[in-house]
Amino acid sequence: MQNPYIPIPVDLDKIITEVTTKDIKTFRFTFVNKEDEESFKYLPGQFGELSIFGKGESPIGIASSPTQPGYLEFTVQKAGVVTSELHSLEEGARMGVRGPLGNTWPIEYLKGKNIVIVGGGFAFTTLRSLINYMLHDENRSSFGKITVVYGAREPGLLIYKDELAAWEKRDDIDMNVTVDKGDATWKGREGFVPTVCKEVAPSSENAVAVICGPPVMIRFTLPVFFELGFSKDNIYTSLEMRMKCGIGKCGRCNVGSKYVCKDGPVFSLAELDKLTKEY
Amino acid sequence: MENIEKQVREYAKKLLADGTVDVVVGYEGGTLPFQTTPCFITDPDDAKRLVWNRFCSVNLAKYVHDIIFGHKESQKRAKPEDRTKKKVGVIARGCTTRSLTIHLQEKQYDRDQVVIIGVPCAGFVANKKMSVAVDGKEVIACSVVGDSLSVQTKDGGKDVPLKEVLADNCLTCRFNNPIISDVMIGEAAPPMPDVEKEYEEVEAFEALPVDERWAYFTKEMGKCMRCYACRNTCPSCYCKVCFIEQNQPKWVGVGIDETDTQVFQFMRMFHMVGRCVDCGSCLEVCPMGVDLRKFLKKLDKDDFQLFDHRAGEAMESAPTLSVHSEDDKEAFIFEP
Amino acid sequence: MTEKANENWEPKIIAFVCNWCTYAGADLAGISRLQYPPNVRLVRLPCSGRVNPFYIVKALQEGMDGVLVSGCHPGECHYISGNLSARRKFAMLKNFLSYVGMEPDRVIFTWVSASEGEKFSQVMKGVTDKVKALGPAEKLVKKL
Amino acid sequence: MEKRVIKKDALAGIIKKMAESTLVYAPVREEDNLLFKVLEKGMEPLLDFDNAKNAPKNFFFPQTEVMMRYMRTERGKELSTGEGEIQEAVLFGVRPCDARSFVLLDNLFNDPKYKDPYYIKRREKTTIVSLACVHPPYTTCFCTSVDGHPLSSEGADVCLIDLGDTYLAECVTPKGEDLLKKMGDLPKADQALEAKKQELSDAAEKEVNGAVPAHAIKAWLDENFENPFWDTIHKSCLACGTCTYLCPTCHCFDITDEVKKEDGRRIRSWDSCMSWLFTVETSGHNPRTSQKERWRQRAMHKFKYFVDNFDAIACVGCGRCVMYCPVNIDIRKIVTDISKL
Repeated sequence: MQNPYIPIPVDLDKIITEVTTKDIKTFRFTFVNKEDEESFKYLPGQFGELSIFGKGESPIGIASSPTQPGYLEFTVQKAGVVTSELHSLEEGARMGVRGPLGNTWPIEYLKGKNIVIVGGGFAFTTLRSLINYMLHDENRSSFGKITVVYGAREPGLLIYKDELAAWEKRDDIDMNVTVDKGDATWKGREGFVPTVCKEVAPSSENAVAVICGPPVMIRFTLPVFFELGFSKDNIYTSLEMRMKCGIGKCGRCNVGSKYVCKDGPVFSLAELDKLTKEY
Repeated sequence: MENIEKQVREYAKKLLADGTVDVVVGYEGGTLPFQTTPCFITDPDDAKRLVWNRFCSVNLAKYVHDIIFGHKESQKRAKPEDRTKKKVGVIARGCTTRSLTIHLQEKQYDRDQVVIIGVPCAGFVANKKMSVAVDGKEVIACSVVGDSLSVQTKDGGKDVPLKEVLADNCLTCRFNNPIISDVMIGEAAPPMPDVEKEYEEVEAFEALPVDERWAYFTKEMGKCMRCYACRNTCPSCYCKVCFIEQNQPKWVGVGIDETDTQVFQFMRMFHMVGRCVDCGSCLEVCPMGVDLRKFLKKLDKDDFQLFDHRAGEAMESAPTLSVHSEDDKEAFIFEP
Repeated sequence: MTEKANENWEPKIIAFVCNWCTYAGADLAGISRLQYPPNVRLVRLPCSGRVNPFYIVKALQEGMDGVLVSGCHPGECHYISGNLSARRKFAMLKNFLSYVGMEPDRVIFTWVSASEGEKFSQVMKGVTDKVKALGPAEKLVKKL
Repeated sequence: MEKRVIKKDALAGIIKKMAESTLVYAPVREEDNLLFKVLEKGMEPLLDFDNAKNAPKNFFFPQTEVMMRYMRTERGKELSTGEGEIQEAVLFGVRPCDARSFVLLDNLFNDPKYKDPYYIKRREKTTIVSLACVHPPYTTCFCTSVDGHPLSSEGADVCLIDLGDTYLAECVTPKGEDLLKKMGDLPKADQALEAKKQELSDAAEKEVNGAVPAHAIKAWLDENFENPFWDTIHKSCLACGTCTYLCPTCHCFDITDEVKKEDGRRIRSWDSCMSWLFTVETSGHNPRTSQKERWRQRAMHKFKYFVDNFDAIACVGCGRCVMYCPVNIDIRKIVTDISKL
């Protein structure tokens, strides 16, 4: 019997500092055993439990895309015991990861549709995975128009800057990067995410919106999308809860009868409406 | 006692009706024959639910603190000028008033936020002792008749002298009448029988060889299942985040490792220096029957013998560890 | 127990010392080239009043064979009365620890001033001897 | 399945003999507590008892359990061992309500997608001998209200029924049959005993005191996540873990790491939804802000969420939470009150 609690050994291959405050970094892991790499089959939207022996585990969304084989990336903010320890590690350190856990962005459902991606701040990680997945040569033709609205408080807090720049250059994705307040070097858009969404006004025709960000952003963005004609079935988001086991046993991350770790974290608004408001 | 119950109800009703307090914390009958359960009366007409009898065990001061702090928390987002204070009425025996005194000394809330309905106390029936008296059988019915407790089990009835089933802390209680109160219901209760024997148990334990003491401590703490009922019912344990729950740094493991439990219990008890009023709540709520009093009483004894202080004995008597004196005894200091 | 049988066993002792008196006293002992056993590891804190009783209990749980707390003599505290409140705490703690069955000499309190280099080395000797006589700590020690 | 007869005075001997070669977990008296414990040499198994204070779930799902151990290596900390070897064992003296709890817990720990190896391995290696309640032990028993029965053999491998001077031993599973064979050459039960059992069964069912409308409240729970009723039950709650730790079906746990020098271990320990820490996130946000939400979670989990997920109520009616709640919060009363809304 396979033990779902035992982490897969990985090596910390590369650390990328994402923001000027230095408390968000992207960690790239490579698998110690080749067979683990093959069996770790995931899709955008899923998460893994990063495991540091002696400190514990922390559930983090997978930021890399399955179209980027050979490694896994997680973008992590320094916050608690495990993430602080992770931030103090150096390249080459060995640790563990459990996963892939949870459900995925509804890839099959998204196929053939126009996609609107809305991200705020540091919650852009699994959205980045999704974008890279859709932009991959083999997949791009399966999806229609891709519109991205991504915002952060200030330019220094935008993550994946190199990738954002590369996507800007492409003509098969409509990028709208915004900051609440720019600085001397910022030449891009200024304004809050909901406002920018209103300006960009993506058509709801055959479209699905995928939204991930801080609760305030989501609260103000949703009305914009309703106005644009998006139905609750066509808006997806991802929930966060305190988790331990990641496989629906330890009993703490339930919202109603659903466990966020096992039945989520991705839910459509229609599904969320059926759940209790306890998150 | 019935008379006291009647007066308590009347007074509580009056306090609620004229708006002096928002809520009265008292006891009401439970679903089990030997249990009462804390209740929170807000409607004057519900005051008739209040009871006062030998089964009122849990120290209600804990709830006074909880209610006031819960309310404070809910006011955080309100404008300063819109904030209101919660006023709580509480049925309080001697030990409850000692706990309230500690809260007041430690500036947890203002004196005008609590209306103390003082009641005389002749001790409550300890569940554990009652259970032992009937050999662990389920108690189907019980009542106090004169000086004895009449207990019914499946195997029949039994009369047990009250003295045998009253909580140990009650038998040696020095403060069975309220220390402070806004109104005193009924006549002051006579002193409890074993006041002068209050440290006998501790002295006997002190006389044991060190390894026997350790063996007893280990055995008792081995029963603990870390449910934290003792901590949660204790009026003096009101920290918002207890050391058990801190994780940066993490003081104690969460499992039932023998030493983790010992460290948890030891440190929780040590936090009771000069603050344990010997109300017996922690013993009463412990589902596993850990003998905590054996240890807590030692703190009480040392506190009295070294610093001439008894927890919550009077508003003017400052908590032991919040004050100091140049001439505190220091026989324990090592001089090479 | 296997450790106890070992004649070469040396106790591990942790000392929480105050910055202003005992730590300076240790410095003086060092400068004066006074000899004392190397079993004691010093942890410098601002004041003996800063010593949370938890540090002591936790050190015992982590397997220290002895714990020493040392600060300024009463009346000489840099913070006026830090050591006086410490004294009350420790009086209760020491009694309570031994009441639950801990060997009284596992946890030792003393005062050493900045000028008492000689006393510092004697305290170190005294504490090491006392703990050595008790043997390795077993009570309260967490085993994984 | 097989039915045999065991002489009453022989049973204790049989169990003691069994304990010499296998691990036997049975109720024993420890000072004033009656607890499930490993039967050690010289310990007398109890045959005439009400029920143990702790639930036997302990045995498959211990309060604290080592999940894995690790060591410091040059690369950092690496896994050294997984879970340890599990011994063959017999769990003796389980009441039918508690035996049923294993059937409920199997739903969760033996879920087809993620299996819990710690629980399952112990479960597979253990034979459960239950002791039917010919007389339901407590007035707080309500097994019949939650699909149980005082003489039910559900969840057991062997079910013993006290017929006066003998026990009727019913094999429920092949595992139980094997165990019974090991007990020696026991006479087969005849028809008369069968009839007597039926008689006792009917009588015992009537003896179960309370009827709790546990099934009737599901529809209300489905609709009333927000309801003033939830404000009425939690106020006296101490937020201790007594009800959840003594409950045979509560399964929530916490995973923590412990380190000492070079070695470390990852353990899982019971956790309780009654604690504020249970759901608080690193950011400080807590979806369940007060005891009200925590109590709602407990009631909902037992009578709605578990029903939604596994089509069974997560309560076996043992009455432990009723008897041992320090402030007498009574789940029977809560359920009854809800049914009247």
